Amino acid sequence: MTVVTQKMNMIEAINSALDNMLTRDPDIVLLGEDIGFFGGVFRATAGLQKKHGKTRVFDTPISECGIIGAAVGMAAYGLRPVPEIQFADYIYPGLDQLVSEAARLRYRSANDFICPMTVRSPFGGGIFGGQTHSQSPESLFTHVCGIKTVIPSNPYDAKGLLIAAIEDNDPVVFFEPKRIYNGPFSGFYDRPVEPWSKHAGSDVPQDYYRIELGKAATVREGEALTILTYGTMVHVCVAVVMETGIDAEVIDLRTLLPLDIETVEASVKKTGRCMVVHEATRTSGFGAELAALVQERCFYHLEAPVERVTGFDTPYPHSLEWAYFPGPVRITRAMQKLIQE
Amino acid sequence: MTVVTQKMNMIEAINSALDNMLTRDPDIVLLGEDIGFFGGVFRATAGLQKKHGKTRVFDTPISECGIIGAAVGMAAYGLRPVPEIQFADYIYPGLDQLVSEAARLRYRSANDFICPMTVRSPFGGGIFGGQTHSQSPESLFTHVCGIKTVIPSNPYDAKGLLIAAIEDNDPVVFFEPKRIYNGPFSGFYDRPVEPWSKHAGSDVPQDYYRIELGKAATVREGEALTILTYGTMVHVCVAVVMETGIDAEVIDLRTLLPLDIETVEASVKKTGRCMVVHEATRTSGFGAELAALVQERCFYHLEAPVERVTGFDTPYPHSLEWAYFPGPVRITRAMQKLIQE
Amino acid sequence: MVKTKTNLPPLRLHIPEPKFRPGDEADFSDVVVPEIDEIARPDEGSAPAAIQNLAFGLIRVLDNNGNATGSWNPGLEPDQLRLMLSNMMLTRAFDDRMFRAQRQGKTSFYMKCTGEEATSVATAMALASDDMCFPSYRQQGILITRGYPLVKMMNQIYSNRADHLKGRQLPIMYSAPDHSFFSISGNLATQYPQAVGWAMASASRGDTRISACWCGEGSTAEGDFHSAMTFAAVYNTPVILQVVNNQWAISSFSGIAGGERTTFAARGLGYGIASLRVDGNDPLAVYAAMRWAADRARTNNGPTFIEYFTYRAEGHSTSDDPEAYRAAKEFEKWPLGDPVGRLKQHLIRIGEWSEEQHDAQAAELTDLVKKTQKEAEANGILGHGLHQPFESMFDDVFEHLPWHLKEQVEQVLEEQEAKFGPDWEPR
Amino acid sequence: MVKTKTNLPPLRLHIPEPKFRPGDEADFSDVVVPEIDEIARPDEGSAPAAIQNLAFGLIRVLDNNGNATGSWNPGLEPDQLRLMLSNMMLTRAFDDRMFRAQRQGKTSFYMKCTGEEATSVATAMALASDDMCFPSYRQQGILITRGYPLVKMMNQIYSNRADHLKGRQLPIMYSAPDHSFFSISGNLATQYPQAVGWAMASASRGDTRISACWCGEGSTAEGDFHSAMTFAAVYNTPVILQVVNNQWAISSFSGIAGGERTTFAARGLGYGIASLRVDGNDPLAVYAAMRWAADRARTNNGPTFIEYFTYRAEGHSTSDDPEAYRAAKEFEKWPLGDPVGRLKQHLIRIGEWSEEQHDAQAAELTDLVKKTQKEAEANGILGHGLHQPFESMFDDVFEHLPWHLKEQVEQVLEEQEAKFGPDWEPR
Ligand SMILES: Cc1ncc(C[n+]2csc(CCOP(=O)(O)OP(=O)(O)O)c2C)c(N)n1
Ligand SMILES: Cc1ncc(C[n+]2csc(CCOP(=O)(O)OP(=O)(O)O)c2C)c(N)n1
Ligand SMILES: [Mg+2]
Ligand SMILES: [Mg+2]
Repeated sequence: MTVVTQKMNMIEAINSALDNMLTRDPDIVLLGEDIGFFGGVFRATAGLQKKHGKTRVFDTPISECGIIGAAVGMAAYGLRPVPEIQFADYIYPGLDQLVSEAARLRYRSANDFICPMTVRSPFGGGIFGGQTHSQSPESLFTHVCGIKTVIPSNPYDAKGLLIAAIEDNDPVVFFEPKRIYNGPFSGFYDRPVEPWSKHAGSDVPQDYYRIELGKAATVREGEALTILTYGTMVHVCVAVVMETGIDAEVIDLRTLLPLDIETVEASVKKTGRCMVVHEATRTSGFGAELAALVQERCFYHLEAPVERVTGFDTPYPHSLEWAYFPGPVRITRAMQKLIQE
Repeated sequence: MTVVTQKMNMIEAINSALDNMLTRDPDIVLLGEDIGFFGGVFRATAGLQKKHGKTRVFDTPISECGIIGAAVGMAAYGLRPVPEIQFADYIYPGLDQLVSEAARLRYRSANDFICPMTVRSPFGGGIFGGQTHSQSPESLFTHVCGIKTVIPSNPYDAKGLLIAAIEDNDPVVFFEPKRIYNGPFSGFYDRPVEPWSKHAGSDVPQDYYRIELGKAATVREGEALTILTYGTMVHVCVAVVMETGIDAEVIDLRTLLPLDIETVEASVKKTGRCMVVHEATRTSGFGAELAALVQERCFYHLEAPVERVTGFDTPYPHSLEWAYFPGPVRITRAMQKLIQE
Repeated sequence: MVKTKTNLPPLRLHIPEPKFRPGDEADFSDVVVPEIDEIARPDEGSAPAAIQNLAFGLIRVLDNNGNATGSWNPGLEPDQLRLMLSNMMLTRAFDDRMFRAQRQGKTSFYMKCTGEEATSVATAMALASDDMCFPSYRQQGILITRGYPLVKMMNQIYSNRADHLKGRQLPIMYSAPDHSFFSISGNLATQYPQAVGWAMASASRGDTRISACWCGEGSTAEGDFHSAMTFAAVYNTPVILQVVNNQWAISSFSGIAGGERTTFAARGLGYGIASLRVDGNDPLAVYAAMRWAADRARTNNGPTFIEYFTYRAEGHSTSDDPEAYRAAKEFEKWPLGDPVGRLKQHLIRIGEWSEEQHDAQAAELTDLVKKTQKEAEANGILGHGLHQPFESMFDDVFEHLPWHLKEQVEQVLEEQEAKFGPDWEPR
Repeated sequence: MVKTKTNLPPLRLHIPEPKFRPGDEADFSDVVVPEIDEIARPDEGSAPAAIQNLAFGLIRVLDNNGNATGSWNPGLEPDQLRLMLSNMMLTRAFDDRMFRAQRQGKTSFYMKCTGEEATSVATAMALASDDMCFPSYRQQGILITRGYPLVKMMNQIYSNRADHLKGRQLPIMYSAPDHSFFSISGNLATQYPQAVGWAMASASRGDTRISACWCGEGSTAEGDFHSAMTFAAVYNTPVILQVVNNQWAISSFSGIAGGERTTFAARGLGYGIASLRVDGNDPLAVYAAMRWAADRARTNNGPTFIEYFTYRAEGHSTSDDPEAYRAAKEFEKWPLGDPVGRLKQHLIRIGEWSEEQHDAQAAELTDLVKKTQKEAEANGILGHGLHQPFESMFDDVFEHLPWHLKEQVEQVLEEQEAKFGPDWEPR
């Protein structure tokens, strides 16, 4: 069977995943603020209400608690809701329904009720969104047992992972790095913007396909050190590696929980050095868990401590966005330190 | 000046701190579910409404969002509210007000408005409370910049730290390990319960005193390894150390954020081995941050990977509570592994 | 801008306080009990705006002498009335026994619904058996009415090896999908938006099943309550949202939840939802209100909000001591009586029941509960060994065990072996 | 249990839909505009239950011809009226200019309040200058009315080196404690319980200052709204809770927030809070309602809830394109006109204003804004170098820098040096 692909940016790929799934599975319902007629503030659901009908793709009141709470009830009925939270920064009012309800339902009812729901939400900074349109709260969800956390870094993965997330029988938080919705981002914010079309990840099959959750992708092989990262930072890391010529292995985790520990371990044991890169604030970010795991499991292979390259422990500032962002300078310095030790 | 002390359990010490502070500072207000006439479901505020009046110690509607949101407004007015969240498991409906508002207010207003509020909440398991009366969500708060996280392990510390937290000009989350409200807990749940009166930490001054935030306490000196822990687990670790005779240094962190990194570093550099113990689920628990920090800063002193001894990555089960709890067996095995490596 | 006048009175903060505290003699003579049919039963399709007064009245059917009268009288057959009575009596007998079991150390926790039985038994009888219920923790009467095996309830309470929830949940946090009874949460009011979501799903599928949810008057303050009401109104959802106003939320009287200023039923008016206020201790009124609401929902006339005005006769739970915060014997003074007593009186009045039959039935139900208790205890009680296998703790966190949980299963088994010796075997 | 009848109609899910979409011709002839004084102004001390009808009416003062009539007429002096007009005009001129600045790439974001100026300007004029305001992001009119320096607003919008918020916040997220204006949050409705808490604090201290908060009709769905209403009711708090119903929440019409079933003002009735529905484009009605509410709060008569019925004339923000989801030119069809036009008409009508004066004032205000803009731009615009020192990013996370932030300050300075060379100096 020939697979028909099409150049897509991240938003188009997500839209395509949702469209395919709405077509295949009558149980799928999309709900969220402004996602209906308008198609979402980032256009991820554009055209879907018109095509699949108002009872399958609809606007909600501005209540993240209600959105996720209603979705839990829909899931209990037997549907597969895919709620959108307009910005990850606004997920907190719905957090109780997510962590105390969605994440616990299968466990507390011993499988009587399940919650196959995928919460989509744009996250991350780099768009001058200030502190309430830039947050990366992913690590909070990795601490909550019963939820999977998925973060794609390119259109191909976004579609395949989103389909797998929707088909998963457990709740998934699917964070979409909004900085790269329309093009990959090298982190060199003063250079011209690249479109997705020049990136291999923009060749996206029009039809259904899945990328298994819990599998990382090695986006660049290397010997000098291992970089563990995800989302926007994958592109920044690759760009810095190209720029510096340091022979780093770059691993795009794609799923934070459950983590692809095998790929991580094998790489770090090979290179003996490990760096973790994320945009979220440092303290108790997911980098902490990664550093802890790597030193637990690869201790005798490590030539240097695991380095964390992260956002600072401050809110995401508006005008000093690039000073906050873990960009090329921060990454380069950390790489140099790591290989010198 | 002679300090008059009195034998107090943890609840009495907390009550005494609140009483002292209500007396000293007219800006202090206590609010929460059932804390007024009744004095709180754990009796932490017993007698305080009667003594200090209904407008200073009062019951609230069952709305954690309202409790914390109103407290933010009170703080903006110039008061120092001390809200109680009845169980840490129920803090999530108030999380947005805590992380997006209380924690951000000083920053976003560049010091125009501040939020000197102390959220008290009983946390942790070991009382057959099942999954919604046993959680330890402290690591979530350590990821949120702008909040301090404090956890006492004995009556003396509880009072001194609570007073310092209330006097602090930033929001503090003060988690009280409910398992040890009425007596320290060795983790040997099948042995007779000890009362606080036999513990040195139960000699508590009747009057005002403070224990600076951000300072750990070395509760036992040792050479073989360093144990970093807090709350209930301090007692369990000490009991296991006594039982096994392993010469561990036990550090009670007391403040998780800001962490007393000096004490931690000095100890691990001395012993060369480090173990982190907490009751919270493992993945992305505060142990991850501690392990990451220790390996970053003490890498060349470490003889073995930092060990994490934690609750499992499941909800806190009701009947299998002791199989979940990171008790003596789990701690002993980890210590043995650590010193053998 | 207006200048603040300097001669203004100082502002005052009002802190609500119940009328009676320990040591006081409760006196409820100020509770207004309207005449039966003061507001006659409107058509189920009525516009919410046309029936706002129902939120301020009190729907009643049984008068003080046990006569069923007025337009809300559901006209149930004697058999149905007797079934209703026995379901309520069984609920009470069950509560008494399980409360005692907790006091005997056989489990960690229990919660009674004494005095409030009508709000779960009569409502469950008015619903279809496949309408989905999203209860709080005080609606054990639904399960009993729907014929859920008592022994399964007890196994759950004991967290024993037969507990189908694998000993994971606090006692009374039942889950019974086959009886259209949703898994109970410890977090208050979370079931409210879930019930709305379930009904939205049902409606979007052109199904005919509706949903119903319950919460206490104290829980109405949670944001989830508001989300649920908003969603129910916006999507004209076939859901029945109920508040059991039993006057107390642990130690806080209903004024702390906003009860001083208006009725809880009035909350519904703000959303344009049909809202009823019902004598919660009058089983026939409760039944009638639920039938009205269910018929309304089934015919696409949208949601109904119901307040049951009742009284929590006992402590909040086994962890509670109500004597510490309220006047003794308040329940005896409650002007709306006891639902069991009132239905019994009615049945006797219409010649379909007698004191003797009643006593005999009470004894029979107590026996049944005792017998069932023995059966359940054969499967173990909390903390006495006959629990679920240790590794069951890791099941159902996810559909499939990820690697980190597999490692933790190994670990817990090794620990148990270290603890109980090499001959130890996972049970 | 009742058996579900098998011949029941299938349930239906109702998804609200606005009457007009792009391509349609908007027609608001169904918007009911009651007569002036259909409901006369009651005493400020009235019991909420006695004045429920105010939540369903529409408080108006200015008629179609610009006459101020009826019992709500606040009887303002011409000077006050002219001040009100010029505050609204300045707000509009400011909005136009800053919107354009964003389009010119001088900053990242802007939000106008065109058409809604009365809801902030007239309310601010009716409050005392030290009453505390908890605004949403569309109440720039309060700052302008209270005389907050325009240049400070612009510095904030440009995140430049003179921005007293140190460039940290998204444009328009002002904070002005000296003008009793609370720091604006990006998270909707969070200011609601905070305003209640502030007023509770004021009341508990016997202070005389009250508080007021604003949110959009879309934001009323958040749980914070409900918490705030509950707390305000329970503690009889001196707070004024206001909803600016501008018909749209980004692309969602008011029906998605529950506006199809009842008025937003009705939300207040459920809590037993006095509730007013006001023509939000009638500056005198807005002023009168706020005065009524403020007097009520100041005399310990408790909270008031107010809905301003208005229309969002422009896009949600600079990030929005309203043509994608609503009919073009809806605002021109809005039956309640434009607040600036209506007040102007009134002033002319009473002989206190003229077209010439109006045009001259408009030009003058535009000039003022332009002049101020130059002044602000001298301090820098977003992304053009004249920002705050890098290390300022770490200030105010806490009162004092903890060790980990100190380390990060070092790091950021080293990074900047690595980036800009060794001669680089922190500015
Ligand atoms: C979110 C949350 N907050 C607090 C609690 C603790 N709590 C359990 S029951 C209860 C009182 C509930 O009162 P009400 O809603 O009136 O129900 P009732 O117990 O009277 O049936 C409280 C505060 C909880 N379970 N969940
Ligand atoms: C908690 C939260 N959820 C979502 C958003 C995104 N958002 C910003 S403005 C807005 C619409 C608000 O509409 P409304 O309350 O009517 O105010 P208006 O913009 O009309 O003044 C939304 C959904 C947010 N800022 N905060
Ligand atoms: Mg109650
Ligand atoms: Mg709006």
